Amino acid sequence: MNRGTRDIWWRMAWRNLWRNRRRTFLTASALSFGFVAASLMMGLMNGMMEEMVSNGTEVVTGQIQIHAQAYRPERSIHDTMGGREGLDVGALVAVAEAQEGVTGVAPRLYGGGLVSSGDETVGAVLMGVDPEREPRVSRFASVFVEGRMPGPDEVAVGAALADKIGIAVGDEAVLVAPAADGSTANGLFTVSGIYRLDLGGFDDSYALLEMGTLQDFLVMDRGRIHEVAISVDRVRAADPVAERVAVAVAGLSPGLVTEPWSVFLGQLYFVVSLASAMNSVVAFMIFGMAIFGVANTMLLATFERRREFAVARALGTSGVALGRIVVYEGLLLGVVALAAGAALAFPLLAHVHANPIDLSAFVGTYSFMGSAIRPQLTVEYSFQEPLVSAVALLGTGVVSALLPAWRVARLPPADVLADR
Amino acid sequence: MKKAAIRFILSGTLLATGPVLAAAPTAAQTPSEILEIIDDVDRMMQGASSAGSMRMEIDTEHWSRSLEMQVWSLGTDYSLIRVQSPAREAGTATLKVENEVWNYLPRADRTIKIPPSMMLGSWMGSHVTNDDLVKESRLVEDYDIVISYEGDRDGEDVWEFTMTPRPEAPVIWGRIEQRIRKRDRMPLWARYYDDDGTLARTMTFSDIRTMGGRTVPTRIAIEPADGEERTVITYVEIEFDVGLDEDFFSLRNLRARQ
Amino acid sequence: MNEHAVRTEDLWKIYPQEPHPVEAVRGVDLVVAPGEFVVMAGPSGSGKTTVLNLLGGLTRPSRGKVWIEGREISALPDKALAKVRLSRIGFVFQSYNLLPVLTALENAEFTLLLQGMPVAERRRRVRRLFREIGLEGLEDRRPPRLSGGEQQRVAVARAVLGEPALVLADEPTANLDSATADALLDVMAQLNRDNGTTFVFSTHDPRVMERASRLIRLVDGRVAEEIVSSDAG
Amino acid sequence: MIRFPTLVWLALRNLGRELRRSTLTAAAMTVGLALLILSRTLADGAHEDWIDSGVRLASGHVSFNAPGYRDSESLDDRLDAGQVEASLGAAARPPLTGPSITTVRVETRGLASSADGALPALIVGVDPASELAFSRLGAEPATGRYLQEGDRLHAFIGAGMATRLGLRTGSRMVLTAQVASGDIAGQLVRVVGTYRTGLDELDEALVHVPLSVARSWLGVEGATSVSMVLPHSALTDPVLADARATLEGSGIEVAGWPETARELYSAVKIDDAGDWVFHLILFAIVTLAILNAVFMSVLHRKRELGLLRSLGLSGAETGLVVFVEGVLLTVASGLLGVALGFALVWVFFRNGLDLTDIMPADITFGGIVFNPVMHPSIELTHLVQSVVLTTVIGLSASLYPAWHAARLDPAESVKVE
Repeated sequence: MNRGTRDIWWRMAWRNLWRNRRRTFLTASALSFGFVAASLMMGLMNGMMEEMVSNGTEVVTGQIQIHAQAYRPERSIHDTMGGREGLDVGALVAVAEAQEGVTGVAPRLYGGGLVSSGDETVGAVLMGVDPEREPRVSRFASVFVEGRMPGPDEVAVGAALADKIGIAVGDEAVLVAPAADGSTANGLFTVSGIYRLDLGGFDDSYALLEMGTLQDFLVMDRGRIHEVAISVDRVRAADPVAERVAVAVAGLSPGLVTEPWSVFLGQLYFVVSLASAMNSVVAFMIFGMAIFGVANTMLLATFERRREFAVARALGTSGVALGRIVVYEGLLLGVVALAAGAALAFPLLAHVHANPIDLSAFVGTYSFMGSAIRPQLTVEYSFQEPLVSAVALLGTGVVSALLPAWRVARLPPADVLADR
Repeated sequence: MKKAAIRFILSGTLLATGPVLAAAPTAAQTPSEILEIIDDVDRMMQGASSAGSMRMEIDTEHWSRSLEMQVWSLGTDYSLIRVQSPAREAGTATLKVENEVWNYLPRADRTIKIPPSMMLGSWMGSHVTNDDLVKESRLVEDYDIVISYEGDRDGEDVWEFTMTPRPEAPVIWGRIEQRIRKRDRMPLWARYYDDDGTLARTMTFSDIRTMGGRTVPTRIAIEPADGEERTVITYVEIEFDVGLDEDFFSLRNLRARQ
Repeated sequence: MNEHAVRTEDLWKIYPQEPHPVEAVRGVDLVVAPGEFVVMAGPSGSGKTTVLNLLGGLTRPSRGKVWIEGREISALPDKALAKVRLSRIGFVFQSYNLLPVLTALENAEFTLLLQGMPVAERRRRVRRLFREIGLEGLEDRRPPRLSGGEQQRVAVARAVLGEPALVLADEPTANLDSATADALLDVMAQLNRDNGTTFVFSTHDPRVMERASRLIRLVDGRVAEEIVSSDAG
Repeated sequence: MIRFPTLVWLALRNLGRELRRSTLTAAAMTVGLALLILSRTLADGAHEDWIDSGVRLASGHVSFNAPGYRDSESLDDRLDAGQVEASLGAAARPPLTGPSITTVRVETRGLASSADGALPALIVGVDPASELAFSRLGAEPATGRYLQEGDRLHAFIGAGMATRLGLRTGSRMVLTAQVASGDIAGQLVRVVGTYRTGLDELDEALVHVPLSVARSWLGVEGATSVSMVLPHSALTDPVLADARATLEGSGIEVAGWPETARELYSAVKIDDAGDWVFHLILFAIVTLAILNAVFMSVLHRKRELGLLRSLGLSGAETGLVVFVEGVLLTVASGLLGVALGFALVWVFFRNGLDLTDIMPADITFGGIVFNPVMHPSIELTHLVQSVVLTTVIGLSASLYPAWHAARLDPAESVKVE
């Protein structure tokens, strides 16, 4: 068939669509609504997931982490990056920061010890941070209820820990820890601030020190760190950035492992994947329902026009060609509905994005898999879900047209013309 | 894992008593012969005070170091240990009073009480935990002891005791074996087995000499069965019956006495 | 090369229907030579439309055979049959049956389009024919905005533009007033003369019968009478 | 005014004549309602599952504690023997009787140690029989068996702890904790069996020992908590209210699971909200489908409806015929939908919706183990809501077409086509 013939089928389908405007409007609006609903549902779901992933990765861990191969799972103080000699932290940070998509790089050092004040002593994780860089990866710096990040010879502690040992900003805290050389490190540190992440363990058993201070305390060289946490511009797309970082830092020291959050927060990743699967199910159900309505309309529309189809058959049009008109019609209906749906959905999504729906009234605060979640529904922009909805919508149009098309293709022309 | 060992170190009684048998008179199923040996030891121990100095050498996978310490003890309940060198840790001190352990931290000039959650942490980086310091597991109470061998070993007339925990004794070992030299009742080694009968730790006593007027093993090596690590404690000098009383083992002395 | 435009042999069409099957066509033998202008006449229910449908391959005979230009179409598969209709047969229906979503021009060129003719050639032919049959200027109108006569002329244009060997017209004048009907018949007669297109009509319109080169009268599905017009050739 | 039965008869005839369309429309509604029922029951089932498994490993649906215990989690804030009796009494009161499970626990934090090492532990002294039914931790031991009546120095521990401490069935372990007197005391126990929940924080920490052992070791006569698991979470509020009234002035604090398991409560609430949105959308789609179908049939039958008018029916009556059609369709497909929904529910109820193949094992979800086999739970109120909503939707979706039919111009309609 040449272009002209193809044209005429589309033209006929398109014109047929507008012969019964009310019907087309009704049907298209059902489909549009389905699209809006599916987009909104998925957007909300994505918003929730985004929130979860953000909370899961932006509070402390970052979206990418680099460790020495041997560091995990034991997290021994001795398994620093680059082994006992350590590495050039400045160079490592610079290389990581230079990668596309990286928004922050924070080196970290960990040690286990005691924090004590007065008669009270608790076990704690001593975390060495770069106060300049840390805020670009984690939230510690922004959640101080009092004071600030630690400077040299200072320590910042979580609110629950501060409560437990009765310590306030300006007080002195005793820190004791087994140092890297086997000695028992001990010292007095001024409390520079108290933070509250609202995240279980970090508020009751973490103490933050300036990197150099902790390295000295634990008798470790300046080149020795346990972890580099990296934040990226697009949280959900950390994997390719992680790959770039891995390649870039590989030359600096052997045995470095670079992992995105989908690896080191495997369960979170699973839940997010599960939610994506649920999105597809939702779309499937919504459009599955819509198929009934559209198929119904299409059946009726083709029944009304069966005489025309019979004439076309009589003139020598093949059944397949006629069926195709109906399928085109379904597709065009889908396109119209999609245009209307998109015109409705995108402003709506943008509105909810800008004005999240606050649920705190009836759920209170919410913490999920160790990450605090703001009790609000928001939507995240994403290409994938509207695309899935759009494809589902067009698919609905086509699938709905299949039965009517099949019937049209099998129309007995003489009987129809004879009204038999 | 290192419970029994520590009693020798902290109480100083190993110097007087030799074996692990700080006894209580309640033994039930242990043969009277052994109980007599234990009673002997017990009598020697009553009110025994000591003062001395020791060296602790620790070898681990990641580092090795050596500490010089002064030790005071009174019976099994009280002990005070102060680090003299290396300089970085000089003044660090540990006070044990019955079930509690305190540390003095010279840099911070503070004393802290070890919280329950940290009791299983290492003491001074050695293969000894804080919990070991307080664990007054009385072997006779917790274990049934039998003489599993008596006679000549490597030219010495020895007893070999096998201790199996009583059914309800709150101890982790499945079995402890100990060899004791008959002539002076000096321990030669103690071996600790887990529940499956696998050797978990060995304590070796050696360099048995007369020091401070008594015959004592002056070198104790503690070696976990897995790996190359070890802690070796060597007595440099020790005096007995130095006239300490309970007041000496105070928090004030922990931080002040140099 | 073919003596006959259309030939049938013992053509039967029986519609299965309770309680008694309807025998719409009962043993029709028919031969139409190329260029003939044949009219089938008969009362309602005499089987005229069914015979036309059988000739056009729109329905299959219950018994008997149909040849178009010597080719037996009653045995062809659907697809081939559609092709035959497209290239060799033109239809004109009683109720015009234009496709309402297409313009007059689009309706007329529909078969050419299906045949795959380039657009310029299609347009040229349609416009020429429209000029000839008085539809000039109505090309872009859709059927609802055309009069009955105009619609039927578009239908005739559609039927003949593909240059079929055979045009089947089922009561083409039934819905037209006399003047319009005459004009339409003139158009068809002219096409018959100029192009040698074979026409088979069904009708009970005397004006159509008058123009027949041969008149076949059907009664109860059988050929009752055949009259060959003296002035036709 | 023609008689109503005639209208119904007409409507029925119309539906029957347009069997295919009627079937399609009914199918849309039927499937919609069935999906709705299935989806709601699965969601309810999942929530009930979360709640059930969540509270069983925690403080039950309803728990009785001494004031301050829930914050301090200290042995100092415990129920004395009399208060335990009083709590048990309150738990056994009608309407609290029935298949609820009540368990008495003495709970403390301490250390679990073996020759291989030590781990912080949550040590719970339990009555084996009631605890087995309560927490179900011992229902399918990973190794060995659960605690039994008459067990003394036994412990049932997590597989994670067993691995970390090198323990097997029969292995000895020592539990160390601060006892009521303030001293630190050790307790020997032997491992009788292990469980695996998939929650690392539990599997490495939670230890069950016989209540008698915990009491004598910790020097406690009463308990730290008396907890109840109810047949259904919906009973929490009435039971809570009754228990509070009964125990007024006894110094016993009664709390429900929304307070004792806040995260779980939030998780259920938020998921519920999500479900509501989803169901509303599903309803809306069903509405549009029905509206569309009924309206189409009106448009299609303009001529016949016009004929009815010319035969003497009033506009209102014509509209009524259409409306009755909608009602009949709704009722029929509603019944079918409920039937199909229940059939689906029944299938899943028997077999469960097994997601094992598409999800990894041991997935934990907000502090509870995610059961890969989903079972529906039938909540009458939700079910009634679904049915009523669908009916309302069916009826209201028929209104516009009916109104449209009532306003048809008879002459105009007959002329069409």
